[in-house]
Amino acid sequence: MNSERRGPGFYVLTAFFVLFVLFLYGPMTTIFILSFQGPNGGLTFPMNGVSLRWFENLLFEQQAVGDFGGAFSRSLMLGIMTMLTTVVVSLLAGLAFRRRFLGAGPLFYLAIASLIVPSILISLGIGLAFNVFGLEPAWYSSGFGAHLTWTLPFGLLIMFAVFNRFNPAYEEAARDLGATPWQTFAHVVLPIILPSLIGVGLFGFTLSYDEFARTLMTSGSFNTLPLEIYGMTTNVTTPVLYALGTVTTVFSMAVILLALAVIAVLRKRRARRLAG
Amino acid sequence: AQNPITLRQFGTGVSNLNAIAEKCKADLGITLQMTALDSDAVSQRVVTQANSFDIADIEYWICKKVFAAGTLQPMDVKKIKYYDQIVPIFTTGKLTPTSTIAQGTAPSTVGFVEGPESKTFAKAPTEWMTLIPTIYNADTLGIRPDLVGRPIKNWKDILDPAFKGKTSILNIPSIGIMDAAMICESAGIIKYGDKGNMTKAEIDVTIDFLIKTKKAGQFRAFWKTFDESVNLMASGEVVIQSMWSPAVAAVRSKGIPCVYQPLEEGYRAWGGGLGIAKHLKGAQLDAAYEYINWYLSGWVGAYLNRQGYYSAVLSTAEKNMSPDEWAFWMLGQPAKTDILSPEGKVMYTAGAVRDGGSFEQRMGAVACWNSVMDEDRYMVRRWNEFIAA
Amino acid sequence: MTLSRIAPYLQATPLTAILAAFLVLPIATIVMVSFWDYDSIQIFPAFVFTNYEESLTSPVTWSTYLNTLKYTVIVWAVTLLIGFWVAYYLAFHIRSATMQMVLFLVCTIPFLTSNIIRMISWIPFLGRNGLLNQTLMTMGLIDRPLEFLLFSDFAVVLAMVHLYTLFMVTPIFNTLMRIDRALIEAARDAGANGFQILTNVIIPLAKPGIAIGSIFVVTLVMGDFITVRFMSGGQSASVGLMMANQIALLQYPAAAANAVILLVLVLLLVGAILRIVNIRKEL
Amino acid sequence: MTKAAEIELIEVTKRYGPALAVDAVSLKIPAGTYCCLLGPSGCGKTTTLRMIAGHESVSSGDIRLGPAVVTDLAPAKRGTAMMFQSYALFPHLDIVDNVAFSLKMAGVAKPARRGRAMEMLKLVQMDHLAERRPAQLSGGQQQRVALARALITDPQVLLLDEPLSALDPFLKIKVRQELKKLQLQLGISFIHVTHSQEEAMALSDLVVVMNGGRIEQAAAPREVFNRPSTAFVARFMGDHNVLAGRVSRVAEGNATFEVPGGASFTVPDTEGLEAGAPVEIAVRTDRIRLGDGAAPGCGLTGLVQNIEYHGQKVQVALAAPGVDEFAVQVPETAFFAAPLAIGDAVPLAWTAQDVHLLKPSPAA
Amino acid sequence: MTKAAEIELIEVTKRYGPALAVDAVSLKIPAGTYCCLLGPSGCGKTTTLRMIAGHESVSSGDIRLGPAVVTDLAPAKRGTAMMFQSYALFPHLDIVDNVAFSLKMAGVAKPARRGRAMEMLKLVQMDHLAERRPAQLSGGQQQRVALARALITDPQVLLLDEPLSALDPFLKIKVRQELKKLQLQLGISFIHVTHSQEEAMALSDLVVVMNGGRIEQAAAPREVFNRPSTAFVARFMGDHNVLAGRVSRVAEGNATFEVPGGASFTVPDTEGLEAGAPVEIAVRTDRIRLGDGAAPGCGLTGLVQNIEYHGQKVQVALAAPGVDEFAVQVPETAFFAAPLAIGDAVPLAWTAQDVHLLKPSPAA
Ligand SMILES: Nc1ncnc2c1ncn2[C@@H]1O[C@H](COP(=O)(O)OP(=O)(O)OP(=O)(O)O)[C@@H](O)[C@H]1O
Ligand SMILES: Nc1ncnc2c1ncn2[C@@H]1O[C@H](COP(=O)(O)OP(=O)(O)OP(=O)(O)O)[C@@H](O)[C@H]1O
Ligand SMILES: [Mg+2]
Ligand SMILES: [Mg+2]
Repeated sequence: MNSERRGPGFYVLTAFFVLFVLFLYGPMTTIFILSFQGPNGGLTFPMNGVSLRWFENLLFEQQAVGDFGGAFSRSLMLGIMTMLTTVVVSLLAGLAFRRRFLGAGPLFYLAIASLIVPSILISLGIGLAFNVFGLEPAWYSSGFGAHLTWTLPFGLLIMFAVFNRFNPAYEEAARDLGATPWQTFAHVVLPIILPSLIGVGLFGFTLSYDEFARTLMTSGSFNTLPLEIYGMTTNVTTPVLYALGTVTTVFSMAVILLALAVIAVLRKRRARRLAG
Repeated sequence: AQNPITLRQFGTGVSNLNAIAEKCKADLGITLQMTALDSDAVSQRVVTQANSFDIADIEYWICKKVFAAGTLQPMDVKKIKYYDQIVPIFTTGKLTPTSTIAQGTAPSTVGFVEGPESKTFAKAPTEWMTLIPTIYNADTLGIRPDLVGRPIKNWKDILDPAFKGKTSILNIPSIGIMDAAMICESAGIIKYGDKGNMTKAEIDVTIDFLIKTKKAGQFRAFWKTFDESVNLMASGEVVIQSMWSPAVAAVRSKGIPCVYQPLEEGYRAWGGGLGIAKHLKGAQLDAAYEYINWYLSGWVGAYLNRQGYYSAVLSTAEKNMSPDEWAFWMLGQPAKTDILSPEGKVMYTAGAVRDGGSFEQRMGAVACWNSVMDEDRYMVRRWNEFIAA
Repeated sequence: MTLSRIAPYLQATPLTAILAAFLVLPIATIVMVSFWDYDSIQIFPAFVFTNYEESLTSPVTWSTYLNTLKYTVIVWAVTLLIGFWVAYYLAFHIRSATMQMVLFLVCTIPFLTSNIIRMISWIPFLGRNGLLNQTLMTMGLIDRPLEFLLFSDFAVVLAMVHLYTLFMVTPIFNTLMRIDRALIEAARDAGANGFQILTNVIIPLAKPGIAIGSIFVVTLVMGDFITVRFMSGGQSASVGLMMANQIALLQYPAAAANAVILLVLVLLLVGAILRIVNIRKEL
Repeated sequence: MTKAAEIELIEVTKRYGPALAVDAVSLKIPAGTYCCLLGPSGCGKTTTLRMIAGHESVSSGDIRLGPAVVTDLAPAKRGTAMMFQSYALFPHLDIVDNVAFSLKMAGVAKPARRGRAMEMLKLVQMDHLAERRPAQLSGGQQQRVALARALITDPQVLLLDEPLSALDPFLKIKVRQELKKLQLQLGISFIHVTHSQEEAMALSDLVVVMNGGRIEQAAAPREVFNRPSTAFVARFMGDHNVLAGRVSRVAEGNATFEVPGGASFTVPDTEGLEAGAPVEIAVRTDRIRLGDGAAPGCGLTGLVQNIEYHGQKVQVALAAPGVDEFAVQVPETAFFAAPLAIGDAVPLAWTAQDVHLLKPSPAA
Repeated sequence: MTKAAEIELIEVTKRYGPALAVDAVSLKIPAGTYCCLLGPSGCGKTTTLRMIAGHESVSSGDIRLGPAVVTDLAPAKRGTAMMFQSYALFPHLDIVDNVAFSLKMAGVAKPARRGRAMEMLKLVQMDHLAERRPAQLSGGQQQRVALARALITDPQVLLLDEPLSALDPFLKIKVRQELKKLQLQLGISFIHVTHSQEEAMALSDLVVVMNGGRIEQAAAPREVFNRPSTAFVARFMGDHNVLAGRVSRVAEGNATFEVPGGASFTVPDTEGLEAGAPVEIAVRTDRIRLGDGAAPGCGLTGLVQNIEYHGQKVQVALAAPGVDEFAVQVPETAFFAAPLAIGDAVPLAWTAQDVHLLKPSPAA
């Protein structure tokens, strides 16, 4: 690779990439722009004035139908539950897979299966199973389980990648220095893989927060946010829907930017401490 | 403030309105937790998750399917204060003593069961009611008068080649098939014995005709939810389609001309009602009755009427509406003052007349109700074939 | 010693339990229910094959599966094409790791918006009077709106490509990043031109990533129902949609039978892809 | 620090499934010895070291440290400390905390343990970088921190697995001097795994040459270099030519053997030799003269295959019938006074005293 | 194969942003030369090699191969072939296809290219493993395949980046002999990057010692070893002691200088020296005698710091005031006849002829 000169391929691909990004962002910008519709605007172009009416409507007024706030807090709770469980369970499973154990192969393929079985099928299956066993589905039981079947395989795969690259010499060194297995885990393994665990957590949260198909038949009495949005699409004909889209996107982006900012600040602080 | 009980109600977004819950809380102290779902999810909830709700707000045609699942309990009419004043469509089935009962799953045919534990629908009114009617309406075709460019009189006008690629019907099999039947009959394709309960052969003819029409490119899309129909119409994707009356209002509220066009063959009607979950008892059950009686006592009725729907007990609703409102909405007279929506927005300016005339003209011209047929399973299969074609 | 021997079992227990409860059991239930009988109101435990019979003998099923496969193939091909080049661009043309991260994040941000909202936002863009048609007409490129843009197979594929390309980009990017840059120099040294390097070195080495991405896209498209419904305007069917309809009509046994057939099909497809790569080694 | 203790392996064996990684190894390392385990890749050096450290279980046999049998003790209970091949410094801790790690595990309070750690860092002259993270150190610096971390546990034996392999050749030489100095200063035993014979010779009091899971020779470096016990050791240590053949005649005080190509050579020793038996001898490359005048059986004529300049010496590789490889080291000045070229035929001679009789390898 | 061609670098410079990786390097390598680029990590060896290969653009300057300026040609058009550090064999292709790769790129039909590849594999004695994948080969085998792959393009110059670094020491020595043999057989130039001075001396006709992006010395190995041009080269090549100080007196034919601690030494050369100027000399470690009787300015007394056994020699490291490091090589027998111990004070002596005057480093 000639390091300074760029071939024509670079410019062609840059153009391609820019088009791809435009393609990705096109609909998002539609949502974004339309969420600033005037008070009489609809879900489609052309714009009928410009206002913050729909954000006001979303955030400070009761909707005619539905319970956006409740759905949001449920999704948040569910996302956090899923995130924590995913981190803990995939960490444990990742640890288990570092050693040989009976049934490791089948369990691995089961996890892969969990990833590739179509979501609607899981949703149907869990709904049916709860029905057959006479259990009451709810977002925090069946819905939670359905989300885990989606986030755990991802978590497990990430843990595989992490432990494949984890040098066991660190653990041996700790043991050599008198650490008990628990101390080894707490003082050595955990801190070293912590960034990856945070990654697993964020990933799990995002997957759960936006999960629709798997929640459809498993959420019980109350809606999660995606279901609520789905419900809203069936009866809301105002741009408040787009305002919701804009707000949720900005919210998730804020979470990620915050995480990045925290990491950057921590890094800088350490650099400063070293310099000082 | 009197009753600290919470009731969980779910239903479609059409009637599961937060305003009702707020007013209920204010008037009765009962907390209503409302969950809005699409109609598919509603029927599933009722059947499969008996304990996930206390009050189900469902449609009559679904009731035919779901009541047998045994997750709802019949209501004792003696405890319903306004029972006698409920519009007779829901009890005897006849709007006036002389009118005929329309085809399809008319509310009266699934409105009663034979006893408190029974799941068999009674032929005539008994003391045990399955659903307390909430809202109902008669549907027809909505049109964009600015774009159709000709008078629309019959259901078959939707087949006009001039509208190729600019029409739509409803994609909920039990409802869509009725639209289709109205169209077929109007176009002279077939004369049904009973539209509401077709034979296999009739289903075949209807679906085959739909498939042919679809392949010819007559339809732009099929809609399933309220907003889809609004957006299709508002964005000009379609100019004529089967529609619900508030959807027409929603299009109009965006400043786009849209007319709910009465047709010679009459309307396809639908109705919804509140059912009480099987598991309710004691204080909760009492609260449910209290809520239902309040529901019929007028405030809600007026609220619903103001949206263009009809409420079950007209007399109480009338007391909660201004004479002008009543005349406009129920009697089909021109508005003397501006007509406001429940939120207080101007919906019609003075002088406007609502589509379809008075309550009697409208509900008296019902040709059929949304229905669940005996050959339902076969019909759904053929309907899927139509969609997949 | 003994503790360390049972430790992996203890550690694997939560995962096993969750998967057993929420994956194995539900699928077993589906299989069981697929043999049950139903009428328009209820389902009853039984052991009948009618659900399968009806499914497999119905031309609807076949045309639906065919339609779904059609979407799968087209979406797979398009996402692969786009995904590969995007990943290639990020991996080989962007030199600083920070820039790579930034551009990758740029690609992921739209995924933070709810899928459904993202999908319906295409409608004002593609519609008859939508942004695109209006722009094209103002520019004088067309004089009548293009109808095929919305409520068509085109719209379905477009939306799916929009939703799923990232699932292709990520694993391919991952494998491309792990290709030893010296291999490319070695190929150049051996006289390979850019195209030859691509076909002889990069693509063969990117196979695992391509396979993993393909698995994601294939399973996502096969199970999709919401995109098809929204974007085809209800005019097209997919297996998922057929199941969703059956579920909506409380025809659980029929839906379950379809689910079993779909599951078998997906497993066959994935199995075929897995013959090409060993995922576990690729992590 | 007078804790130095003798270490002893008694028939120590390690099996991985059916494979024998270490095969009944017995070895005694006196207190305060610098011992190098030397051998080619895969010969079992690391496995042996890890069994001593307690990171690998022993399949059979016993390990004694001082008076105690430590075979089944946990690593930290043995009185050994290990320095890992790539140092295995904890990347998330700074240097002091890395060194203080074992004290933290033992529950020593923060100021005390950091104080002790700073002392250790001073010992290895790394106290000025105490706040850094491992990733911010060069290879040689990391190595010293790893040493400090191992030594803070006050071990009787320090175990080192290829401690110099990550360093560049220049640094390697400097750091190995530091290691040796430290070992002398502490007076404890170091067991150091390497596959460089040069490193082993330069450092150790006791060289243990391993091959195929067994010990070929365990002796002082000078002994190993001058009297390699087997052909393997001779070849591995380098600077030796090995000639192999069958005994043709055993006389008093000496024997004669023939290599496959026909030439015959004399052995000034008869121990264990009888006619027809296989035999191997070694002759050091620097003990061979160029030129005629070889005593019978103490010379051959070879064709020059390769010439390598080694600075003070020039190494000439030759081949002769039945002798594939035969190298001669010629002092630089002598070589360049009368240079050879590849393909030249050169007569070579050595004296009978320079012939060293080899024993058969235990691994074979 | 008579394609051998001279290669020339003319003021070749490589900048990475503000950093200078290679700084105006000029070098002429005659046709058919085995050239080693030698130097510590980061000195610019790899960068230089990659610029010759065409994998790195030249910031300024020119590269000539034979009569042609190749500065801007594509790698495959230059007549060079490269062997990569970790071999860079294509993991998805078997050995024959790896070797046949360049022919495939050139559009040679399958049977023909596989035939040629098998010939090349025979040359490196790898034809029996032709069907294997790279992952199934040992390091040494991979190395030979990489060689075959590079040679199949029939290059005028073969470029090798640390070709031996992945091999264990035993194999390293064998493989380097093979490399040298192959170079002689093919008659083309090899340019070989290494940071082992032993490897460079053993292999090359021309050693290029680099430091900080510049060439410190480019000469035959013997010249570099015996007459290192700078202190850096002397230290890097090893076996040299460097003494640095300031000239105190310049007389006819010789000069005297003092080290910071006070001792003064004689230089039998006055070129470029004047009183007060800094000066550095080198004395080979094997030219130093133990014992008294030093001529004035040709000896010192040091304290033994470290003793390393090197087989035929024993290396004694000493320190004296103003002289941190001073090593003496004593022949094994002589040393053990009168062994020294650490801490002994030892008088040392050398002759004035053994003193070599060093030049200041160009990199400084
Ligand atoms: N965990 C293991 N499972 C199976 N075999 C192993 C394992 N560890 C080592 N071996 C085998 O045991 C033998 C000795 O390995 P060991 O690591 O001790 O060699 P070594 O002398 O340290 O080699 P190197 O110089 O390459 O580090 C080898 O043949 C190796 O393949
Ligand atoms: N791509 C690059 N960008 C910036 N600096 C670089 C790059 N490649 C090399 N350098 C710098 O150029 C200098 C020379 O590097 P080079 O790789 O040529 O050294 P080297 O002599 O081969 O070292 P080594 O023995 O470690 O391989 C180093 O300081 C290095 O940090
Ligand atoms: Mg080892
Ligand atoms: Mg390099």
